[in-house]
Amino acid sequence: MSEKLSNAQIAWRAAQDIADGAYVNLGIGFPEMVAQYQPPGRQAIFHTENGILGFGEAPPQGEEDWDMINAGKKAVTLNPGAAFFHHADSFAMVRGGHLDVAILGAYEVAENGDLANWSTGPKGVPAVGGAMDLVHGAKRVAVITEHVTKDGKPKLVKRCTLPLTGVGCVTRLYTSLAVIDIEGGHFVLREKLPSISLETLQSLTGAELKLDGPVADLIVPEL
Amino acid sequence: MSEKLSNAQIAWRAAQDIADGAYVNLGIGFPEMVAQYQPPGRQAIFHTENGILGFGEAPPQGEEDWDMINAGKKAVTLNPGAAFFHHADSFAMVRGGHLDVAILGAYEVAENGDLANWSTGPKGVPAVGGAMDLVHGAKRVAVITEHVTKDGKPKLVKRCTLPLTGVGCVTRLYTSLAVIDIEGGHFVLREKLPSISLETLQSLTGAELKLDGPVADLIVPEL
Amino acid sequence: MDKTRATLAEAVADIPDGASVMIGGFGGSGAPIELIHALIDRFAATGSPKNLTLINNNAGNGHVGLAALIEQGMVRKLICSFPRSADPRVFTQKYQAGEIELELVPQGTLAERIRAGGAGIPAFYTPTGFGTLLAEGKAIETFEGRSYVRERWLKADVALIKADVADPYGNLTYRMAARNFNPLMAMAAATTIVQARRIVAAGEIDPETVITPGIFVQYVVEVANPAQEEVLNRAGARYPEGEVA
Amino acid sequence: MDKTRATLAEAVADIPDGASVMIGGFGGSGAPIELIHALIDRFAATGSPKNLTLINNNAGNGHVGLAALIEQGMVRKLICSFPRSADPRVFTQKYQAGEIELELVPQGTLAERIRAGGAGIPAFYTPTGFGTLLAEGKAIETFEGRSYVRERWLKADVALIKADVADPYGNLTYRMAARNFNPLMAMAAATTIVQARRIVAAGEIDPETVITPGIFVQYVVEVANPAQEEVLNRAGARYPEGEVA
Repeated sequence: MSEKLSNAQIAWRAAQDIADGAYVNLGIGFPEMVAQYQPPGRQAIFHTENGILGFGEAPPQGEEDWDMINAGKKAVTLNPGAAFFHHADSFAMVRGGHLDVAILGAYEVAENGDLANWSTGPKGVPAVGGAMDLVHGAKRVAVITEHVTKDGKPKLVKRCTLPLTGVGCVTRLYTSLAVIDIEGGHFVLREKLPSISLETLQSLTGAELKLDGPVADLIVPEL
Repeated sequence: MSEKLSNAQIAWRAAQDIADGAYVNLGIGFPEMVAQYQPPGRQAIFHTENGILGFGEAPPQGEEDWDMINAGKKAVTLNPGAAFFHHADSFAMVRGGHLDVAILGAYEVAENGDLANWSTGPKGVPAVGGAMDLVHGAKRVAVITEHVTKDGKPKLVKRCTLPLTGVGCVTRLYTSLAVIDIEGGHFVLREKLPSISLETLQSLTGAELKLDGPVADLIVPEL
Repeated sequence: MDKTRATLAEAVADIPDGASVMIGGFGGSGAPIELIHALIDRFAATGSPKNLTLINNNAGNGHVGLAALIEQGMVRKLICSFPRSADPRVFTQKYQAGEIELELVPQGTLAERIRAGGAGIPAFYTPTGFGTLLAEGKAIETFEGRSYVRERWLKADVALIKADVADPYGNLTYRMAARNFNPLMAMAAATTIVQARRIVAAGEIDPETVITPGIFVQYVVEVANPAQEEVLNRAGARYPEGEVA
Repeated sequence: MDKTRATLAEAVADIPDGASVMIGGFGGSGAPIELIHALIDRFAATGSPKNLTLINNNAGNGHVGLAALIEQGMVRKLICSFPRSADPRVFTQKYQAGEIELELVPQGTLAERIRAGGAGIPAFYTPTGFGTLLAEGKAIETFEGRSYVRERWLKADVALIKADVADPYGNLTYRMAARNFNPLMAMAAATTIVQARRIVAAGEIDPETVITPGIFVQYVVEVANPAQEEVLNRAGARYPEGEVA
């Protein structure tokens, strides 16, 4: 597997599925990149767990206000039409189904939609944050991820082996090789890199890739 | 029974037990009178279910603002330090035990602290409002009431016969004849009009009046 | 992103027969009279929407607003805490004639059920109503020796909301105690329709003072000089105007 | 009625050993650093309070504020959602040494449990955590075919709150996203102690913009130029100053 998408390219692809005016929560870290690739003419409204709707880019260095941060504790700015609220209202938005999409990272995703992204096991200090709330709240829960681990093992699996974040919650995956929906307890392949064969992609995936229509080419700009 | 307190005098007596700075909810109607008789030097903060803390007297006629009303839908004014909030926050204050005292009217109060004050039976249109919340929320639930009904029947009874507002919730009664605590499932007489004998008072009361110390004279100014 | 709509008629055009409709307000304070009257106009013209389930604290007063909606025969069921008012005749007559169903809910429980609906909490426990007729048939649980009633969330297809200031994103402020149930209902409905006294540009509402963030709002219509129920009733108004039911 | 106190020391003087203490903030934003440091000063002088159970979203950062409280050995147990930060070493070492207990709670569940504590709701159901390790041992219930976890309210003896503006009645506003857990914790504690950047006369806070009504507040102390955790940490600060643990 020589060719794969960069993180920026995965983020770009995920951004293309976000409608104008959508309310979006991006997980800490890699998912935050999605905000940079909104298609021209579309503007999503970003939600952060700690009580801002409508935050914008990071301020220039030295101009941070540490009372205006996102869930990753990075300084942000406000877009016009922003609002502040407390944590219970913030998670009312999440749990109450008001977010259009949450885009999260993953350690493992299973074909039944189970997600593991908060704990790599009993070692170390466990930390969960808002991930368990987000996976059961947003209307659509998408994952962006490398297709395989650094060791080349599948991250898309039949059943998760790591502690779960949520049960049956993920509906779409944007990986470094493909776009895959989860439907009826199965991975359904929607798009793949033109340079990778279906067989190779299957061999890098821990559960069967179903087809229920044409598989589009996953074409992403240089970034 | 010739002598008894007027409603204003009952309200006055109840007002004497409200500490400076107490947070108070007064039921619709008769209990609202209590606000007029705060002792000099004391200022309670009045809560209304529809989302005001710190409201004051009625405005002059013609100067009402119908967006600034109390739970009885009467126009009010604001005192300095007032706040507006929505209904869920308002009843968080009630249910969460943040009010120091609620003073309510009653059809019947039983010696076990049960209160009936919302329904006179299956006839008519039932209406409950915030009474059922108030009786389980305030730190102290007091009742102000005539000692007997218009027909001369006891309102203080062994067990309520009307539909309950709350179970075991009332701790003090201010009646037209006496001040009575509810302790350990019994009426305990604290004060009575000097002109009424204990025997007469007992005959007007539907359950035993216990004594666990001296009974003070219930002395109230002309109002 | 622009949630503003030019007319009240446009804003209420899609509410179907049989819908559950939360209506903000406590008595006349915060009641979206013009949105309600637009719904009555639509019913007069098209026969829809009908068989509505309304959720409000009260049951209307006089012959305008909520009372007029009931008087027109558009309402199948009312969920409220206090179906009394200065002039409750419209509801009382329908109720006593068996033409409208009533679900009576303690006021704080009503507020909390709506908030739960908006917050994704399907059920919660409250001390309110324990041991009373209004807890009959409900699950009871004991925590730390005290008994509580289990209550379910309340959601609706539509909420009709009266705000003070709005922006095109649907951010809202309210006027004094007209706030009451409005922010909760905005959270709990699939489609939240707002009448605002003033619509300003995005960014003109201080983000610190937004009471309802726009995520809870779908449509906003400006009604610059909203009628107040108390004032209409003191003038003996009826809606539709001049009609005697 | 005047809830203001002249000094931080006076405001935190009555917190007993073994108390449960909610501390506002999300990371450094909204963290009441000066109140925390006053508590550390008291401990240094008197040996109390100790064996505290802290409730916060995080577990501290660097060697100031919450982290310093832990570093001084005053904390028996921490209830939080995310015990990681730029520099979480203080907590991590205590945790790995078995010197501090951790109750990990999903962030939205933590917020809702605290709100429930303040609102008199002893338990509620949430979809969050169903089927995960964090729901183990908890009651599960199905509503409309979906599974939910029952969660209990969370209350505390004391809340330490950082506000922006306060008045003598305890009405509070916050600064931007520093609001976070602060208004919820103010509701859920028996004694709520506030540090405010500015205390104004009663009536000077617009009643429309009050976020925490004074009914939830017991003491208010003015801290005109509060330290920000991120700034202290970038400067390598420790509390008590100069101390190397």
